[in-house]
Amino acid sequence: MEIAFYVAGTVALVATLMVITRHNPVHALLYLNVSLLAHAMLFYLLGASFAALLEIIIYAGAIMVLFIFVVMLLNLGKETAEQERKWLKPKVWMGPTVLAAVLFAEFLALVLSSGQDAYSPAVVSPRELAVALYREYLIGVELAAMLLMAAVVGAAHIGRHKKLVLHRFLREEKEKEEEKHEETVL
Amino acid sequence: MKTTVSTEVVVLLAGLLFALGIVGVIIRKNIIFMLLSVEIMLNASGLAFVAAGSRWGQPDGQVMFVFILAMAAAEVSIGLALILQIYHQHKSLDIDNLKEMNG
Amino acid sequence: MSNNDFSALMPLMVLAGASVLVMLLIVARLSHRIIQLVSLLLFVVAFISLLNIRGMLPYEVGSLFMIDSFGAFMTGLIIFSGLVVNVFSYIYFQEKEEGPKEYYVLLFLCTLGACVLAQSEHFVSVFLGLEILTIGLYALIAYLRTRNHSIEAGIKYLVLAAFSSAFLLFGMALVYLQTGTMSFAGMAGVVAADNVPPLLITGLGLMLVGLGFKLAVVPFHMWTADVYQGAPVPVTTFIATASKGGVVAAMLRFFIAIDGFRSEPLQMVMITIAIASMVAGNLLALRQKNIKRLLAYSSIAHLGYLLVAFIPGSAVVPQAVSFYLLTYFITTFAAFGVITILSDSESDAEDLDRYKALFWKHPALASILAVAMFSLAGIPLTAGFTGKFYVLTTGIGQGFWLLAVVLVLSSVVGLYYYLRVVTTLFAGTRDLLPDPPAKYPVFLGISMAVLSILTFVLIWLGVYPDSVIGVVQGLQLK
Amino acid sequence: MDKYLWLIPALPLGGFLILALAGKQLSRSSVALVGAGSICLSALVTFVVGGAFLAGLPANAVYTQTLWTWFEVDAFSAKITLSLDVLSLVFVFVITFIGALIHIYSTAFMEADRDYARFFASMNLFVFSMLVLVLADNLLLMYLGWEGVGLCSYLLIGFWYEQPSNGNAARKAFTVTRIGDAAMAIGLFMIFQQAGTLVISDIGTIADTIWQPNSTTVTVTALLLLAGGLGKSAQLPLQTWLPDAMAGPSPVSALIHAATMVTAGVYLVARMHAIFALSETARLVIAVIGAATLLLAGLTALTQYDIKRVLAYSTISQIGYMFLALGVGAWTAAIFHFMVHAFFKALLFLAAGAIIESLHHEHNMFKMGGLKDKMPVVFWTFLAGALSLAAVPLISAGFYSKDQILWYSWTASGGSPILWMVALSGALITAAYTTRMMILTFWGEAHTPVGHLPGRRMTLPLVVLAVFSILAGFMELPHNFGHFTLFSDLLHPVLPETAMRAEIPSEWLFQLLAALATLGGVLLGYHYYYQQPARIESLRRNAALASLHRFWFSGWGFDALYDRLLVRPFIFISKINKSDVTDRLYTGIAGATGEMYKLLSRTQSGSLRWYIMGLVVGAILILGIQIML
Amino acid sequence: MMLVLLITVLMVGAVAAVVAGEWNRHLPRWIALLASAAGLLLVILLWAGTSPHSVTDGQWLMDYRKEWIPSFGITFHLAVDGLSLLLLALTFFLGVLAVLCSWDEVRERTGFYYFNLLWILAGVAGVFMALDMFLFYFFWEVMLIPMYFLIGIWGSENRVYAAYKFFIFTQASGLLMFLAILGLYFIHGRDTGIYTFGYFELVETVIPFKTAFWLMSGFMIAFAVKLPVFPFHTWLPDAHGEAPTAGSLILAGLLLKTGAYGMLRFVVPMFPEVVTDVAVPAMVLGVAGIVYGAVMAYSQTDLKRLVAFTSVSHMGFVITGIFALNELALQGVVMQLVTHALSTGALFLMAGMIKERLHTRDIGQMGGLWGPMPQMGTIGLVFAMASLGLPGLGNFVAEFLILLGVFQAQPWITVAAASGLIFSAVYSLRIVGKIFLGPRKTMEAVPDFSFREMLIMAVLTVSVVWLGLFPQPVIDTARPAITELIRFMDVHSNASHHQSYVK
Repeated sequence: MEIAFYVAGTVALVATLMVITRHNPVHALLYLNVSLLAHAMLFYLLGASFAALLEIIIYAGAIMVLFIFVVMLLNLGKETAEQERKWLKPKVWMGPTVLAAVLFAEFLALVLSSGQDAYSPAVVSPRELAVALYREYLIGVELAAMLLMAAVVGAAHIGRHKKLVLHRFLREEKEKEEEKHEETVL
Repeated sequence: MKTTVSTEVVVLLAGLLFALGIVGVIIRKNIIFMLLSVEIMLNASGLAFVAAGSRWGQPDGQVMFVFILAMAAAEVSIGLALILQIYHQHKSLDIDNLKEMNG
Repeated sequence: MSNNDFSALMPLMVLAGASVLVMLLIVARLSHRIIQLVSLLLFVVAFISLLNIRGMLPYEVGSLFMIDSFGAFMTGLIIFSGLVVNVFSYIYFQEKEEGPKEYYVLLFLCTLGACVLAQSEHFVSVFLGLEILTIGLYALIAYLRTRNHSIEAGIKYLVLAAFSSAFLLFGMALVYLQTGTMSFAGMAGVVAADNVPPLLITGLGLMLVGLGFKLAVVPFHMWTADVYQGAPVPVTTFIATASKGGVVAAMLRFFIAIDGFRSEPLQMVMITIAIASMVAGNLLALRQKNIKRLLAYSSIAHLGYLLVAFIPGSAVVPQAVSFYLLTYFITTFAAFGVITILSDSESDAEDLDRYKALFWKHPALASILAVAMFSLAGIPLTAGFTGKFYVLTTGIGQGFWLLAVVLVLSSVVGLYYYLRVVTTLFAGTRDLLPDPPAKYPVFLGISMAVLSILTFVLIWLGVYPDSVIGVVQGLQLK
Repeated sequence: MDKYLWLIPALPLGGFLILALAGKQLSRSSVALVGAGSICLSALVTFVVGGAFLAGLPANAVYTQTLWTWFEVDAFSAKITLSLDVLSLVFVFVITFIGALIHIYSTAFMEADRDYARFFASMNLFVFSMLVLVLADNLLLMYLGWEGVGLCSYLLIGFWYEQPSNGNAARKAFTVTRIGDAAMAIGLFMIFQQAGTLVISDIGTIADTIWQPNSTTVTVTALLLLAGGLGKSAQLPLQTWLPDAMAGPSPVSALIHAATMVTAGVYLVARMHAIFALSETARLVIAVIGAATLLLAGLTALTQYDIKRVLAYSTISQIGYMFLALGVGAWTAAIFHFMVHAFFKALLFLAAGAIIESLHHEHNMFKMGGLKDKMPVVFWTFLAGALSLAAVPLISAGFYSKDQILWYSWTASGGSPILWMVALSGALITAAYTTRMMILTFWGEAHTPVGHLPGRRMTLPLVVLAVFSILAGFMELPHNFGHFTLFSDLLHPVLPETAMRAEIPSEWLFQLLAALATLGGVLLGYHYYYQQPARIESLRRNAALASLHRFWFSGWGFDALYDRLLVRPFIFISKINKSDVTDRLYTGIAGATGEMYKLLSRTQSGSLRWYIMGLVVGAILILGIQIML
Repeated sequence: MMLVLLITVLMVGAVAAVVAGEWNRHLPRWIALLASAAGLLLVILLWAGTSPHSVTDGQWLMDYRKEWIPSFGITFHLAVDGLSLLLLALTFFLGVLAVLCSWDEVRERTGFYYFNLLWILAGVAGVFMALDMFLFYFFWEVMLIPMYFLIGIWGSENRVYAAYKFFIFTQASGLLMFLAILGLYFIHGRDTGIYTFGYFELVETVIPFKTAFWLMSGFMIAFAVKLPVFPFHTWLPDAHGEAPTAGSLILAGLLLKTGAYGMLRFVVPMFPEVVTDVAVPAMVLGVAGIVYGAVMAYSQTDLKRLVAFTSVSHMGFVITGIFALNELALQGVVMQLVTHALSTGALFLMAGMIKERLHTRDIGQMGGLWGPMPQMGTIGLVFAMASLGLPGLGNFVAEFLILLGVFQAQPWITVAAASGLIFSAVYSLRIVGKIFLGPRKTMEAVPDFSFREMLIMAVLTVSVVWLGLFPQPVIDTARPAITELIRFMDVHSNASHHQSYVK
């Protein structure tokens, strides 16, 4: 079954590569979903079936939907794609890519020098996981709840729309713009 | 369904994904892409954890993955809220517009 | 979970419960004033509940938490930070924000996260603590969401923090892959062997990236100034103190557990980071005109100093670190407290030019700020000096002369900008800053009282630090 | 009577203190009374104490009186101790006696001056310092007096301070003499290091035991002391200050720059003869310097217009004689010449002062003339001084003292024909310029109308000094000429006999030659300035002679030389470095720090992308370090 | 207890002054006068109570010790020997004068002004008494901040720059000293197991030569900057030039002395071998300072800068004398410390008084002031003469002893140092010449000394003359400390010599 592993790995890599190179956010998101599915496959092959499940349901399902929702909400389509296209010149991505490559090379060097053996992944059943979660890591789960609460409160506050308090310099401009708008409407 | 996996390969795969994420964060102009790329990195870490858990046959790796998932969700929610605000104020999600503070 | 577990975790539970309680109060549409006072009370309760567990230290809760005297001390320090920040927050947010109430929920959660960090002895708790702290901070930094700077700081912090968290996680994963355990105690047994495998080293290195980001040490420091500037002043205070304190505590616990001091590459990395932080931090602040940014850069340098006490790995390290953090916290509170009080609804009091002649207008506030600056500069008679003294003795005691010399020389550079602030306070006769809002006499009174107490402690620690040193010397890591 | 010794310096000191603290409140007459009276009293005490001393000349020939211990550290001890022996008595006598006369003269001379009290305060302080100098029993106390007189000289040269040139002259005098003083101080250190004491009599006793004759140490020590003497006594190469010092009032020139202070060098060498006796080299240096100075200053005097400058150069020249005498070992001859010189030179200065004042502050001799009849008292007394200066044979004191020096310059053990030749030509030159001065001033046409004539308070001192200028010479008559040696006998307990060479030519011949030289000089002066003044003009048209004249007139170009060599470089260095070049180092460091700030703050660009890049680079560095280690 | 009182009286006075300044502008100066005068009285009592002749064994006259931070072996240890006593007397004496000379000069923010003034004095007094290295460093720094304020708030035009420069120079060097102190602390602790900052314990530490060299360098840099030794002097002209009169007085009179005191008290006894080894270079630096300071002084046109550079020159004598390491020179050094404080202090006071009258420090704009101000002229002359080392005034005794002592050690260096005698004449006379002599430049009415000014100057004049003629009491007071130092040096260098012989 190693072959499945390598295939899934390759798919994940290629899809990820596509994610970071797509100009259109929606395309990128779709590729990311592919990548996440490949991840789920990898998880499954590594014996973590529950994780694979979560990956699909929460990551690919919930979180990605959130992204798409925002993209749609803000109507980020062609404009963004255009902007990214203009931007993503070799001059721009060369440097960071080299940097990342160097980092990876170092990582490679370190990992290869450690001489790990191959192993057969042990299957960890959801049950085992649940036991661990609710016994050993119970406080962790509670803390995760606090974490989510922080996120909810925070997102609620930040995302809340209030009337925009503009700086006094900007206020005039805005008024002008509005006037203009009215003119065009009329 | 016995698979034999070389630890190195898994780690390197995760590392490669991680590196791709890094590249994505740096080269992208749109904040949404940056967030996406960060998600890739987190996912790569998750992969590493799951692999490590399976290497030792423990549930701990997956437990950590669950927490990572929670954290990613939390982060994305706040991040997207922020993005909405930014878009609201700047009418653009270009990260290069956000350079007001420097020096 | 036994009763003991409960009481040991009581401070954390109070903090967590407080956040929920405050949320309920918000739902009940209570006024900002009441919420503020209640949360103040809750902080006090948390602090008292911490005092309550003194007798049972050290105490291990599950595999996630180790509450020893060092952890308790750091927890106390963090809760105290939350308390002080809370005191300074009322006027500031009342002036600026229509919805100031959720702030308190987030403050409690952040404090909780930092406390978790201070007591954790497991990757999971470290990670969760860190993330609670960080997620809370995202929201807090961008709390004044209608301000461009606030939003900008928020997104910068968010992307960078998530980015660095990924590093931290990846590092943890590698460590876990190598050791097969995520608890520090378990790792201690595995790592004790003399040859440290490269994978572990790599993992530690990647973790350092994540932790270094949180500590804002060079070269992971670049966010600091922007975030300090963009965040509301009380939040900046919190970032400067509690969030760093928690990370330092966790890091120290981890390093002591795996005896990371003995690893030559790690030591080398830390020394490089320390030197770079001390030098770059002080240089960056040299001509900075924005006092919030200036303090940000100064914090980079101070974390560099802290590493000087951290690196030697001797038995006195926990004492030195906790003492230094104590002095640094108090100094930072004093400095940011003054800035908070002087901020108005339009903008924060961050432009240094506006501080001209403050001494002649508000001698008390200016004196406090001046004392704080002297303390940051490490001038005797202030806590900063004793703190630096402790750090230097720790470094030199183990023969780290290079670090000590760099510390001394870079703090000379530091002198220049601290003095610049002080000079500004005394320069000229113009007064550009508004009066502290007189609308809230009670809260202003409380703020001033707290500031005065802090200043007093600042000087007391500088003149007669022995009692506190005695306390600190009793601190132990299990 | 020795217990009253302290009164001699104390009286002038008292006068100084009264005048300095209360001078403004006192009336002019009381200022004069205090100022002159204190010195007169001091002179009186000198007569009494000195008389008693001479009458009952004790075996050890010294009166000492310890007032208090100045300071004692480790082995070093300096006491405020006065000691009187014959040598110091001679000096004390000259100082107080001539000082008293000059003070009396000054009460009239300075009458019109605004700062009457300041003048007398300074003069009294000077007399006090000078007395301390000569009465000091140890070298450190002597140094106190030594510097004290320097200070007073400074104050008095710059007395009329509003004129910038006066201030400059004063500064120059102080600075130049200070150069010598610094060397002398080093000499003191050497003496203390070797002898372990600075008490003069002790040094004298143990000198033989601690120093090898003619050893380098003793020569160096002697030369360092000598340097101090050269500065104070305006001898080559430190002579340049004295002519400028004439900026001070005439009584000052008379007292300080003729009679007393400038001879301090002579006193010092005579006082420390025990050291100088041990070093032939040092003595040779003294003699050569003396000879060179007397010749050089004499030739310069020949060219000056300003009457006081003529006298100043003549003073330098005459002190040159004294040094010559000291150098050849004729100790008493030097002191004798000092005393005689003090009388006639003080006289000449005071008379010149009287003339200058009468002629409305006209210093130029060429604008004087014809004063013989208009100011008879001044003329006659001036003539007496001039005779003595020119050393007119038989009738002038100067002849006796100078003749002795001429004689010893060949015959004393340190003497040589060359020195004698120089001294002899010096005598000729002296006579020539003295004649020139006399003729230009008193004969010929009057160029400037005479104002009021000097009063009795001014003429009386002139007369007294004139008498002494003529008669003092008879205290000591040449060996072949009565062999009356009252003065040297008196001094012999203190100063050693002059050692003579084995073969001594006939003394008569020398006296004859000396007399001829004097007369020749007088004739020269008479010829060129009285008989044929036109020939001077023709000489002056000769280009070579004219430039020689210019050269001599400028004091042999020493001022210009020092200006180029020392003063201007010093000023140049200090001016270019006004802002302190070492500060550049620190401003450089500060500047570099500032540059680094600029560089680093550029990394804080505000760009998130850039920050992330920083993070990645940090990760690369960490992993890199780990790979390397 | 008396020693603690000395410091507390100043500190209490300082706080009282700042409080009183809130409601009355003139009260602070009276409080300051009272506090400093009380301190002076205490010192005089102390001096009278312990006549130096009564101390035959041991140099210490008084001792106060209390635990301070026992966890680090830090004690609050004050003690006084003859040397400290002299410098303490000087501190309070100049303190009183400093208050008096600020009497009318400072009109704004008087409370805070006198607070700073007294606080500096407290720091200086502490430095002269502290016998715990930590405490010493503590006091060393305590005196900086108020001085910084004094210059930075009440100084003249370029005050901020000067204040920075002063602070950063002294603080930077002070920190290096602190490192050295810590090094010493650990070496001693490791050798003996007793971790302490106590002077008497640390002085006995045996340090390997190379380490000792570095540690000594740490100490020396701090003291050399404070003294100041060429080429660390460049802060001084700025600080002296810009400071208010009292600030210059205290800087020149006291703060510079702390450097010399530190060398005498700490550097020499703690590192005897190294000191012997570096004596010649140090003396050469001293001579360089003598000459360089003098040349610089000559070129200055700003009166206060000029006087400041004369300080550099005079302090060159001090370091030369210290490293001569014999009793003569050391006594001379002590004497120089005292007399320089008086003479240079007086010159600074005079500069301040002239500035009050003419509103300039440029000597190019002065001249001919003797006419309208004969009293100031006379006094000015006296102190110019003191500065050039005229016998009969205190400075002469000092310089003579130093040179005499140095000659025993290094004749050639003395020869070079003696050139200072000439240069000092050059610049001192320039001061007199430019200010008092020559034609008058300004026609402003310049009143002569007021009674208060006359009082200050008269006291200084009498002191400097007294020291010139009767210096023995000072010498006797300092003697036990100096002889002890010499004895200590001898013992240690013999020991080390012996050691190397054995090797």
